[in-house]
Amino acid sequence: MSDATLQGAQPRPSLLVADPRTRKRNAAEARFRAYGLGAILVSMVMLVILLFTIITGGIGAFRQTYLEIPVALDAAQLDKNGNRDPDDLRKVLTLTYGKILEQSLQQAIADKGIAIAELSDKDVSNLISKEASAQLRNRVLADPELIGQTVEARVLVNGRVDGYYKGRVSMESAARDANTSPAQLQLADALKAQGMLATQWNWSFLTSPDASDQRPEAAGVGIAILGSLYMMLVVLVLSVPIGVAASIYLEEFAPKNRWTDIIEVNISNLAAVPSIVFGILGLAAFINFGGLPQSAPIVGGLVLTLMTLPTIIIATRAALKAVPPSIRDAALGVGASKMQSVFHHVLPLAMPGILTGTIIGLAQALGETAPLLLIGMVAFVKNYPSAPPDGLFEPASALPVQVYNWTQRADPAFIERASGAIIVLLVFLLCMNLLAILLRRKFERRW
Amino acid sequence: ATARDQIQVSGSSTVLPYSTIVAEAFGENTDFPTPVVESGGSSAGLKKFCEGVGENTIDIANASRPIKDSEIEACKAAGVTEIMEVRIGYDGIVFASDIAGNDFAFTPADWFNALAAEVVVDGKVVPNPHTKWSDIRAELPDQEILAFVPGTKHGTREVFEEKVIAAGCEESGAAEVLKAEKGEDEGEAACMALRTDGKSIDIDGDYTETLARIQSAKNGIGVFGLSFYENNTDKLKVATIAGVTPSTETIAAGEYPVSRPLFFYVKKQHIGTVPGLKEFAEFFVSDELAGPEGPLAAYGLVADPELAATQAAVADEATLAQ
Amino acid sequence: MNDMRLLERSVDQSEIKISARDVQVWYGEKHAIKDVNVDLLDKTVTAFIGPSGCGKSTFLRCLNRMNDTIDISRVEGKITLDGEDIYDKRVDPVQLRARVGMVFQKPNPFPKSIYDNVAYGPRIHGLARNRAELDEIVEKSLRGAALWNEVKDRLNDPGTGLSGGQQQRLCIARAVATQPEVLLMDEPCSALDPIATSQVEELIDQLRAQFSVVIVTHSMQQAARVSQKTAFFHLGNLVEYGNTDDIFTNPRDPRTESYISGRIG
Amino acid sequence: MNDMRLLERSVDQSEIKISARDVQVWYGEKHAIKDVNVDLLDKTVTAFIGPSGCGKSTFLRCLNRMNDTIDISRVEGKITLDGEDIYDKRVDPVQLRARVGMVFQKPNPFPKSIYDNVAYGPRIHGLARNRAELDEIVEKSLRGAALWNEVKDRLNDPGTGLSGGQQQRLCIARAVATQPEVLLMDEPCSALDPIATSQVEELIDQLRAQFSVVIVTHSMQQAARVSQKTAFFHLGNLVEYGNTDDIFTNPRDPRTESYISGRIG
Amino acid sequence: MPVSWTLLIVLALAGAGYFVTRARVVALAGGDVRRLHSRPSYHGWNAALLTALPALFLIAIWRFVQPAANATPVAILALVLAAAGLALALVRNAPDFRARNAVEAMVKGLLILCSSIAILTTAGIVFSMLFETGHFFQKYPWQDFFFGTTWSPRFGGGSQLGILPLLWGTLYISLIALAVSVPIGLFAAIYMSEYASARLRSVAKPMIEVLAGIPTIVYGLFALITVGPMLRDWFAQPLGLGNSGSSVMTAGLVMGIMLIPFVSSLSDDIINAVPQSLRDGALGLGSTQSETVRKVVLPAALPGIVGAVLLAASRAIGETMIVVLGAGAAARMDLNPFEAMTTITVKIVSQLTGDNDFAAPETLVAFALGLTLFVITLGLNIVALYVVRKYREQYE
Ligand SMILES: Nc1ncnc2c1ncn2[C@@H]1O[C@H](COP(=O)(O)OP(=O)(O)OP(=O)(O)O)[C@@H](O)[C@H]1O
Ligand SMILES: Nc1ncnc2c1ncn2[C@@H]1O[C@H](COP(=O)(O)OP(=O)(O)OP(=O)(O)O)[C@@H](O)[C@H]1O
Ligand SMILES: [Mg+2]
Ligand SMILES: [Mg+2]
Ligand SMILES: O=P([O-])([O-])[O-]
Repeated sequence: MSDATLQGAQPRPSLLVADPRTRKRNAAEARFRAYGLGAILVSMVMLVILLFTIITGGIGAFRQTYLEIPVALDAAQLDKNGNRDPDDLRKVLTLTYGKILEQSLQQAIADKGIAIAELSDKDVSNLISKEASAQLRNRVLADPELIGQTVEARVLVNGRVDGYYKGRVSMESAARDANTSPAQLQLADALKAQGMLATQWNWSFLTSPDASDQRPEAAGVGIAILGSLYMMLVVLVLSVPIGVAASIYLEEFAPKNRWTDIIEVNISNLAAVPSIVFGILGLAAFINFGGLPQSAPIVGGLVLTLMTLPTIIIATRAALKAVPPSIRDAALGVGASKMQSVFHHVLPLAMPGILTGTIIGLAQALGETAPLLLIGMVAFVKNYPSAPPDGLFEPASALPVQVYNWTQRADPAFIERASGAIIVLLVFLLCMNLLAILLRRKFERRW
Repeated sequence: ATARDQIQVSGSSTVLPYSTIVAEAFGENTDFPTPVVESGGSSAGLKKFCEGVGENTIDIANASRPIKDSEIEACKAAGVTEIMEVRIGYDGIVFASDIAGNDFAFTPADWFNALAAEVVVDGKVVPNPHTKWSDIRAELPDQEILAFVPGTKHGTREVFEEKVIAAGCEESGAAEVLKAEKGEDEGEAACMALRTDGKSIDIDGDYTETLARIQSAKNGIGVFGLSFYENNTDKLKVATIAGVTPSTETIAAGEYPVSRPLFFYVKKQHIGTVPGLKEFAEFFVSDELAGPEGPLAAYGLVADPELAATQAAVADEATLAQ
Repeated sequence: MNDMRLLERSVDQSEIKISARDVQVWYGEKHAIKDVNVDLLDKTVTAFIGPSGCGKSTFLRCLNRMNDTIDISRVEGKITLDGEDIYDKRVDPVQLRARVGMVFQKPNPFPKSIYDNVAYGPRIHGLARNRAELDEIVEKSLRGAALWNEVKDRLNDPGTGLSGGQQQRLCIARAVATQPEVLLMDEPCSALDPIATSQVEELIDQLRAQFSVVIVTHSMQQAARVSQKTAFFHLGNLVEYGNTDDIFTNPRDPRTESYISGRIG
Repeated sequence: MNDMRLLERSVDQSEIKISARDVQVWYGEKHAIKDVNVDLLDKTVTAFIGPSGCGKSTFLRCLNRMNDTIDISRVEGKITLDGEDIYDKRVDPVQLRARVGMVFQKPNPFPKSIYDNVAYGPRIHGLARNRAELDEIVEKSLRGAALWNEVKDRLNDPGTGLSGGQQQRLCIARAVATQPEVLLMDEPCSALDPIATSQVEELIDQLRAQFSVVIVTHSMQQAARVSQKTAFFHLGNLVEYGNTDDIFTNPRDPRTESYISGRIG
Repeated sequence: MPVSWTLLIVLALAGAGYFVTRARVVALAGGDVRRLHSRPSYHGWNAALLTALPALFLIAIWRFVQPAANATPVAILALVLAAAGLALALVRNAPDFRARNAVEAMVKGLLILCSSIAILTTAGIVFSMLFETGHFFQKYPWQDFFFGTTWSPRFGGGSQLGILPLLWGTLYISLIALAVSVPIGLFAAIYMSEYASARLRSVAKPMIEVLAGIPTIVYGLFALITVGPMLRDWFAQPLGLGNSGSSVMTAGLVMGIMLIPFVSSLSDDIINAVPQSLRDGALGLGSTQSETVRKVVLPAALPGIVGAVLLAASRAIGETMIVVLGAGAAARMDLNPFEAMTTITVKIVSQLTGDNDFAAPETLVAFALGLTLFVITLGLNIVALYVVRKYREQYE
């Protein structure tokens, strides 16, 4: 080689002073880095904003206002025959219990000497949640001996009054509100001053089932949590192994020909299929053809499995592709079979990608409503499903469904509950992904 | 899997709240399990309903419109031959705007002139030139026209088009001009065509979306169900139509013009196999629930003046004429 | 073309282990190995020499079908191991590779611990009945590859954290631990210092007692030291094959002579 | 400890290019380089020799701060280039590495075409004004690395599809194309045949006219052929540093002597 | 016989087969494991799989096809199959039996089965829509569907159901969403894998992934309540681009945020998997870190990154809630990004859950839309495959 190549060499610049070109490159470097940091910051800020709105909006769902009053269980109304015959007792409807609660509250107001101008009977009867009468009825049916006694009852108050203590309802808005009145709120304040009414931590939000539109205060996510749990069980058990197995076959074993190209394109295309179409498929394949029941977590789980598979497959294949061939060669060279080289060496190295696919796929599956719409899981379900495996075939709701339903309801109290359900959903998601996140950290390495 | 012991209901999202109120009360007051009530739209509900007979098909379809003949045919083809139709009451449709805004007293003609794609000005058909309500009628407030109307997926849209826009078209006399100009069919269609320049906004979501949109665009006027309005009277101000304020009473009395009937359909072949099915249907239309004093009315359902006839029909298990 | 088939004189002593007939290799369009015929003997060290890029690694990889893993490569001709065609459809390449081990040109340790690197082969082939036996195999292999002293205190450190030469010896130990019948070594000493090299050469000499070893090397001295047979490749052709002594003292082909005397590269 | 600071006699002829003072390197707990002091001269070829795993690559990587990329490694001491501390906070390692080029022990061509591999450096440093100039640099560098003839017809093929030795030469060409002032070469000829080796050695000799070259090698002969100075490392220590002739003919340290005569590895 | 009992018996047989064959083959080899072709556990697995797989398949198929039918004959058949499998395994149980190959062949069969689920799903989707699509085209001319520029379904008939405005909206919104998520996601991935400390990375990555788990309704409401009015008041109105509260831009931006983790997390894994030696090579030539990333690391990671972007694009195309609340429901073809538009997916959902007669073209159009979208995305994916093939840089 001639010396010509070397003639470009410049007089030695100092390392401490950057030449213009270096300065330009360093500026580009700094910009690039700043973009990266900016991107992370933007994502974080967005996350914080969204979480902030969710949490401020939903934290109220975990607190609820209760009223404690003595209830006189009037035998004349509850057991006309006086023989405590369970069959007769069952004929007494919740409406009657509602009246009893109203009378008891009127009595309590009179006893405590609470006097409020313009307080109507409707204000008094509406103060107590409609849920309370059902609870009281169940209590009496369980123990008919209570009839005739005066018992202490802890009952929910209606959503507006509850909202008053959470800042959602004010005296001004109450004046315009057909479902409450300033007088009712004053009554609540008076009861609160007497220590009968208090806003407390509300476990029942996590354990009770949904409630109808007239009882936002009683609605909970119990069944939705169970339903989501069941579905996620199905998804986890099916989609991760199937997805990983499919990726392994396609990436490591399948001959590279037009046929596998078709499969490859097909799978990425499945990712682009709107989720509701998976609902159409689920309805056709699992319910109409397969004969599985409506509204059942098993069907939801299967549909969500099909929906998550492409995500997991795409992530897994990309991760498998990224493992350097020399590692496969090394294993084959000592007489490992292809299968062994994949399962012993390639798969562990592809683990982070697989776990990421799982995390993202499950996040998607957990939050999806549209496909559930068609297989009957967007539903009002009041009875708890039993434990798996039978419970998988019984009607249940799901967390995103609960959110979707509640955001559509007329009573604004449901909005708070929807946000509360979103908090539960996110906590659920984090718990579910925690293991994956930890595992991923363990498997991450450079080579 | 074991035999199904709970009733499966599916269909209209308009009927959904009433259905859940009844289902909940049914579960509380009887020994039957609480029925499972799905939403998903009248059409989807009926489609599932007509999928066939058997354990993994639904028992009841809610609908915010009567079942169509073609659907009955499809049902029959799949073996669903005996369908009971139950009308539960009426859904009132109201116009409401932000509580802090102007008062509105509309006539259907106002709505036609505000939202139609083409209106008649000085006897000529022109693309809708109105930008403010006061352009239409001086008594209306000086406020930008901005309406949130149900999207074309909603049955409410059909009612809105027929009972408000088309009625307004007739009332204002525009119908004659349009029909004269475009012919009978075209003219009728033109009567119901809404403008697409952003003054009339379709809402494919539900009423909560409409409410949210009004709260972020305070000069908007939205179309709501009566029950939704009644739950949000602190945020919304309702407009009168032809001087009548909407309420369950005025609608039941036939004074307020914009309403539609609500139904549910029972698969009679399931009575006897699905426990409590008939009891549920009867419970639904009982006076305690669907009557004017019942919880459904309290929630905003316009009670059916002919409820007694419906009760009798349910008791008799009367099916639709084939 | 390059017919180096039977060198009858030597075959009586040690039998043929691998025999290649009319082997051709293509990488896509590129014709990398041209019509090679050669018999590799048992209990013998054969050296492949030749300028860089002449096809030594390629041919080596044919012998245990490692070329199967390169999509674009295509092998023609017939190669037999103990008389059996290794490209026969019924042949299980896995078993073949267990019998014909390989040390690659670029050291490629697994991203696992040093111990696991060496123990991997014995584990999958079930060469050890228990942990103690496995430990023994690992130690023996690492000693053979002259690495034991350097790593005995850090057997659980990752193999990828070793120096270049250490990685190379680790890969030798890994291949030896599987106890193959034929060991293909692609420049196994390229990153080793003279002492380590001589220890590895010693290992090769020991292995020869039982097995057959093929070694690719650029060092004529090394070829002369360790091998009994030498094959000289040039531009994809097997130019000359014979007893190492003959090749180095008395090459028959002018190209071989030029290479040995340092004139063509 | 290993003070090889100023070899006063030679410093008058050529000035000090790189000087290392009390350099220590740890990999986590492992103390890989121990207190090394050395001055590398300009326009000189320095050979690093020593048994495998003694820290040659590690020390080499300190000289252009490539060790920065290994998380667990920690460097102490002071290294200057033309009198400037390269570990100074104000120093831009990028600029440093442009001036102190490197050929790695394991060939690591980019998964790009051969041409793009070589053109990479000139492109990012703006060494060519136009395509023709770039072509020229690429050709010259490849010629210098004795690879041109083999690849001139396949410049657009991926560099990863080359043979081991070809990849090594590609990496040399790539490093040379950037025109660094100091070139660190970690066993650049390990996979090369004698002819290619001698061509690369010739290149190194040419480079010496203007620059300073450090070469790690296991071949004593090569060290003797190309270098003017030799440093002998052992177990992380710089045992001896001096004129190549002196070291090989008259080593002062017994360890050096043992190594040269092939007794320790 | 109940299914669960059959299952248990089959599994017990398989377990027994595993241990028996494993022990027997060792005994046959005289205790010298090396005389075996395959490790003893492979012999065991061979027996276990042979016993369990056919029986389990039978049970699964029968459960799916005929859940209500009488169980006993099938259960007996399953047990017979299991016994036959076990017998076969025992017959073959010899030292030179290639158990590993047999097991691997079975495993490979399972792998193939798993991959064919993707194909089955596709077939299922196509079939479940093809029929209804056919019905739709019987009732509505295909020319008007594919080339119509107006979308206005009506109840009384006379609907115009042109797909073009929906397609336009879909592309427009997805494009904006990708324009947001790809740069942010990619930069975030690069920062996490190349610059960030291990601590920051281990925190930031799962945090960003939470964005993918927030239900879309939250994003939708965020778009409707916060972003929409903001864009309208700060951009659209001052620029004279209309005063719509919902717009393509709103939906696109918000959707973009949701998609960030799809790009960032997957890309981060792939970038992280690029061998360090390549980075060293580039740094050693004096590249800055960003040059190394742009010129060496990213090209090597390209296939994975394209996969991540495609996944994000797929989600964008399939999203409903954000579009409904952010972009509105109006089908419109407009260049102005501050106008309300809508997407194919939204209309699939709304027509499917709407109030039309379920046999009316207004409802059936959902299926035609779904199938068309399927074909369009298929085309896009094919293009992507070829692009990746062309620019892929395979390391090593
Ligand atoms: N990344 C690393 N992590 C941990 N230890 C390392 C790492 N790299 C090298 N070492 C250790 O540091 C010591 C010196 O290694 P180095 O690579 O510098 O040796 P070398 O002299 O270049 O040897 P060779 O001639 O084999 O390449 C060795 O003991 C090696 O095991
Ligand atoms: N994967 C590949 N794709 C395309 N060509 C290749 C590939 N591997 C090797 N070649 C080419 O085939 C020829 C022979 O390569 P091979 O690796 O066998 O050479 P070698 O004799 O081992 O050389 P070295 O001593 O440099 O390792 C070379 O020209 C090389 O460029
Ligand atoms: Mg080679
Ligand atoms: Mg080294
Ligand atoms: O859900 P709907 O059918 O009542 O619109």
